[in-house]
Amino acid sequence: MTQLIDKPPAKELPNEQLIELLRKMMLIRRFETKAAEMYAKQKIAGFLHLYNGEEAVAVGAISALNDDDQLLTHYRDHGHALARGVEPGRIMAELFGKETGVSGGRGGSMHLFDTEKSFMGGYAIVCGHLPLACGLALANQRLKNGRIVICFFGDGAVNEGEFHESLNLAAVWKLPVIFMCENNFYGMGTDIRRVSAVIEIYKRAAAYAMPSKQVDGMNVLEMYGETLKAAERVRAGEGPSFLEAICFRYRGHSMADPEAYRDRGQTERWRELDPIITFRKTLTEDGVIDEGAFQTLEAEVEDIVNEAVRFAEESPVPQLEELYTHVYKEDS
Amino acid sequence: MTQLIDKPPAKELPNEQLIELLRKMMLIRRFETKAAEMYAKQKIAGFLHLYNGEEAVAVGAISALNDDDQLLTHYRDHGHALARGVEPGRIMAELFGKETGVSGGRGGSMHLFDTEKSFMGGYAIVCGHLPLACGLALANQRLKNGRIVICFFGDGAVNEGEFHESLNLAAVWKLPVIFMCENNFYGMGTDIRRVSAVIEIYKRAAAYAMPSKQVDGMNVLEMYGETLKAAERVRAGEGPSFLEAICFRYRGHSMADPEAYRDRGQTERWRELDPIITFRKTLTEDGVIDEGAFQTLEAEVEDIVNEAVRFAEESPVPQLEELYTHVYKEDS
Amino acid sequence: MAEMSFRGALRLTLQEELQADENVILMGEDIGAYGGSYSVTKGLFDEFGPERVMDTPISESVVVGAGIGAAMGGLRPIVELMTINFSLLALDQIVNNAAKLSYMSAGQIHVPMVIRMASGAGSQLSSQHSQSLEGWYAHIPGIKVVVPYTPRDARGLLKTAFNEQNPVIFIEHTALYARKGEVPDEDYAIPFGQAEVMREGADVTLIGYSGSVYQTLGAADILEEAGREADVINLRTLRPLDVDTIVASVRKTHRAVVIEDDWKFGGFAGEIAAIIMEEAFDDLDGPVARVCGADVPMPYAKALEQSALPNPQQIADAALALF
Amino acid sequence: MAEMSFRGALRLTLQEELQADENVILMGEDIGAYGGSYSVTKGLFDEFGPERVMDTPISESVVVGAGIGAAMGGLRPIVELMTINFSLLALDQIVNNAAKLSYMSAGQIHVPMVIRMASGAGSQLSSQHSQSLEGWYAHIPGIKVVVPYTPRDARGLLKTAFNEQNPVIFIEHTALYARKGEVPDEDYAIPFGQAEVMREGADVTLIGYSGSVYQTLGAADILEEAGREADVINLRTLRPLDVDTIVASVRKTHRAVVIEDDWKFGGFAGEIAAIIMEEAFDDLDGPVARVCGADVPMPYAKALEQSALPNPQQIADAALALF
Ligand SMILES: Cc1ncc(C[n+]2csc(CCOP(=O)(O)OP(=O)(O)O)c2C)c(N)n1
Ligand SMILES: Cc1ncc(C[n+]2csc(CCOP(=O)(O)OP(=O)(O)O)c2C)c(N)n1
Ligand SMILES: [Mg+2]
Ligand SMILES: [Mg+2]
Repeated sequence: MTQLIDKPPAKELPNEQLIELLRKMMLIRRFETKAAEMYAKQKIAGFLHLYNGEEAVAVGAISALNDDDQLLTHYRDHGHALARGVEPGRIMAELFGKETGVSGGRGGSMHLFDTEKSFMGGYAIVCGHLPLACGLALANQRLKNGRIVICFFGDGAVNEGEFHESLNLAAVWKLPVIFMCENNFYGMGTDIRRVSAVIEIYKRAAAYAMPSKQVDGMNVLEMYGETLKAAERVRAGEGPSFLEAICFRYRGHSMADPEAYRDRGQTERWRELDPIITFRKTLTEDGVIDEGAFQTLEAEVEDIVNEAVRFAEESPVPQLEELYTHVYKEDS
Repeated sequence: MTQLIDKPPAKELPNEQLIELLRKMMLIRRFETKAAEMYAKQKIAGFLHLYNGEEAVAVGAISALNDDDQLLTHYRDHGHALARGVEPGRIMAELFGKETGVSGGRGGSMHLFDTEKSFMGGYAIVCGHLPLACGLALANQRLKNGRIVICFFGDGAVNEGEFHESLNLAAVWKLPVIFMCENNFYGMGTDIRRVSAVIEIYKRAAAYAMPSKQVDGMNVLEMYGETLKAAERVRAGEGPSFLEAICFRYRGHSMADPEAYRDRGQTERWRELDPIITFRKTLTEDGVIDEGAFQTLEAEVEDIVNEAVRFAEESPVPQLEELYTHVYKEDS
Repeated sequence: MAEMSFRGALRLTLQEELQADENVILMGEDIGAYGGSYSVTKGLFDEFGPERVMDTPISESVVVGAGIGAAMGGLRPIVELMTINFSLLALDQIVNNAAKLSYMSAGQIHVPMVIRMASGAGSQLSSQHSQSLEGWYAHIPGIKVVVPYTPRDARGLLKTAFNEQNPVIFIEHTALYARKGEVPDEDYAIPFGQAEVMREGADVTLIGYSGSVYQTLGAADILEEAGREADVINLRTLRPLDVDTIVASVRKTHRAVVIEDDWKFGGFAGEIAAIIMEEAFDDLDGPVARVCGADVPMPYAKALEQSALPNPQQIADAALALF
Repeated sequence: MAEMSFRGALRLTLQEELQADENVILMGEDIGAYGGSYSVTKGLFDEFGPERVMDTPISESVVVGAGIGAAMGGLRPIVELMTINFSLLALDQIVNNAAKLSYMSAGQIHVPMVIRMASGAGSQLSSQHSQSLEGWYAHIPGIKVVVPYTPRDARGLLKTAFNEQNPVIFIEHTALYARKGEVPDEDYAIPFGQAEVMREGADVTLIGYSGSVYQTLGAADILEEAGREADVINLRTLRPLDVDTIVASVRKTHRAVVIEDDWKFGGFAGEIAAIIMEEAFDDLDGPVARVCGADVPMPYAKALEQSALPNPQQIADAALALF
């Protein structure tokens, strides 16, 4: 049955949970940086989209939800998977294309899946997963299982037709889903101002009479708190909610992107708001952690990530005989 | 070159133009009723969607535009074609599937085309023509030819993804296009309240920062006046405009629809607002027409429609040898 | 055996499944209050209410996508897409999500859903409403494609679709809805991948599916008059395809004609022809012939439309040309 | 003759056309400031500005639809759809508007536009980003489908596309972009419907297009070592298809193998095989063989992906099996 742990409001989070938020962000940052290294070493291929700079969005939002609330996201999905507690080793193994990867090496970076963790996948067709989020929410609504759905997507996805269709359907059917837009101001190399008639994305939810709000995506506590509030409304049956998290990706769109379309200075300015540095500062000022505790965390995530790489390295590749397995589910 | 006849505001319309508005509405009504008869006699086949009750929308809006402003509409397209001055005989011939039809008998009721009249077509994929309207408007903008585009569609079309994509693109590129939504409260048998999160459709344009307004679609002068204002803004380069015309179709969605989903009383109440009856009343009260003049108009449209049927009847069907003609334009 | 229309056979089966399992839901445009644009779901809205028979906005993509999500979440959605023409708007959901989720999640996710859609031409609906694109669906690994011809097929195959763990595209030719036929009284299901030989003959194999089986049977009559006996195969499903039945027949007759409403060039008939060649080359007395729709957007005018569709005489002529 | 990459040949041609006619516009996602996701349009934004090289929102359907409308209105739009995978979102516009407008308006409207898209697999992009659906486009009457292999093809066929009065789908295999080849210095255009025989041989006909010509040529090398000489045909366009060149070769060699990256079942290779059978049945010594992509959503893992794609050895083996 549903596990409905009460989540405390942001202000009442106990110290260990505050530290856990920091630790998760640090894990994501370290993981992503390591993934970039592994890409350079050609251990990882295909497209690789890193989450550096956006850690607070996934960690704050996902920590505010129950473990069995379903989560869907786009191709930039490592951060969400790690925030949900998917095993780092199995994520890295997926990037390496190994049989032990979360998707058996079939999906790769853009298609992490771990249904045991209610991590319902990373999707590579921009906006193509929003309709699925509606359907999962419909199932939860019917099955009355108390679960809600959170769906992450970017500012670029907002201009797809499916965004509109999904928000309308969710609103009409009062589906229990949170739409979480990660507004990092760019869809690949395109500045949002050049392609969106209304750049304050949360305002677009008004076209569906959906409650919506802009949130500071560089602030993990704000992400946590606002997601918690949205989740309460959604879980209470009041229908879908929309959140726009303002954030920034430090790296190029994918590893192939030389970022010719924007100047370094912009990224530097955002780095001053770095979610990990600022949250560490807050926790230090509030006496929750000290330098030693931080070093311990750093060592810990370093170990986890190194162990993930070792696991990935040592894992076997999929067997060629398995090429046709999973095209269909055989009748049971 | 572009013909830029100055259109007077609604209040200053000379009598002959007022009478012309009435005459066009009467022509559409008579034409549609005759088409229904011809359908019953199996002279017309396929789907037939009638415009009865909505005459003021097409006539008011289209009369406010220049003859070379391009017009696109959906499958319920006879009214728009007649309002634009497409020959009734060639429309009827199209419904009869004759070679002399506006689309050579290839298109049928849902696909009237008359490019000489800048009537750029009726389209049968709900919302599929909105993107084309954007493209035509883009061409006009680039060619600086002073032409604008008007695009008609229904309340049901608003929930398609292409609605969203088109409005956003038009707004971002400031395209010279008027989006004219005919809100007759039903998409086939589905009440707008059951499928649209926000039923005041004009409000949805706010998601694209697009000027928009609700208009009385039963009032031909209001349709004329508001379209004229929108056209002025659009022609001046201020970008797209949105109008929501409140109206009602008296008949079923198509000839196949028994209208089991709504009660007759609703239609009867709308009939009291009938655009032809009320406008005739206004013109009579204002001394613009008298009973005799009205009778003359009636006789006139009766003749036109009968002549249209005769023309259609007597026209030849397309030659079977022509089956492959027009699949491609041969290189010139 | 009861006589029943194709439409009635579908409706009865939907009704039974709605009764049997409360997780079965129907979703689609105008399937509820309106009764379905081809009346297949008529009465079900009244019987099961708006929570089970869900009218949707005109938003094909999210309707299919929500069906996929609902299936992932434990429901058994049956999505009606009104017609195959509109399914193009949902094709990304079908191709990139429904068909691939099992594979790309390495079997963690399954999508047990049925997507129903009307297909075919013949009633002067013109080019945007007259397509027969079932061959496209047959091309996609990860889904199954069902093309019933008789009311018995309709019921038996829909039953099987309900028991599938994979996404099923269920195609209903509009010309069949009103046609009647015998349907067994007892519970039965027709497995996917089993074609039906509708008529036996030693001289030539005629292969059709969905609506085109009708014209094919007509051709067999003409051939009989001409002294030639035809095996007429109703494929019933395109993916999986019953290659064994096709090949066994061709080994017997040495001649084959494939019939399809869809455009010939690049259509599914070419696949069948190619398979026959691969599997039974030495048994063939001549090339496998194809009688398909003309390669044109469908015209409205009646005579033009008719001339663009396969007819019995054409099929018979193609068969006779093989002798 | 200049040596030039496939990408460079495309870029040069786009640049020339932009220079030659101010009504030529480029539209697409990230083709401007970003330089194009495969760098084909790099530099054009700087040279021609945002009004000629238009970055669009991520809205495939309206981008293609606006291209159609712009063509109707007198511009010459070249729309880039980034990849064929995303083109599914615009398929309704292509199938129901671009391809049909001329016919359903009885020739009043034409849609002179080019839709460019990258296609193909091989760089571990997994299932949603690795499709080769050009066969689907080839199935649609009203459009033309271009599948260049060499840089020379790319430039010559794109030139022709610019002179077309009909919508053209222009497919660029991602594995080709960086490949170099000779491109004539003088102005030239390659007409649609003219395949190129890349290599001549009397023993077997190998038919490929787009990226797969590379593997096909590799197979011809293997065959040569085995003492068999192959005709290698690069189709260049799928619609129109150069049936004459294919058939002439098969009449000479009596054996044929069709190679395609796309899924085999229901794919375009079946059409080619069926046409060969129809046109040259008596010349065939055995069935036309097909070597195609495996019928699976494309896996990410390198070895799995490679095993799902046609390779030279497989093609050579299929050819040798015909002797
Ligand atoms: C339908 C579709 N169109 C285009 C692409 C190519 N593409 C991949 S990511 C991307 C940008 C998306 O930007 P955004 O939604 O803002 O997410 P971000 O990458 O910034 O996190 C594009 C255009 C795609 N994958 N799918
Ligand atoms: C993409 C698509 N989906 C569904 C249909 C079937 N259909 C035709 S008209 C219609 C209702 C449209 O309603 P609305 O836009 O309100 O226009 P109205 O008929 O009321 O004028 C539907 C669902 C279609 N033609 N195209
Ligand atoms: Mg972004
Ligand atoms: Mg309506």
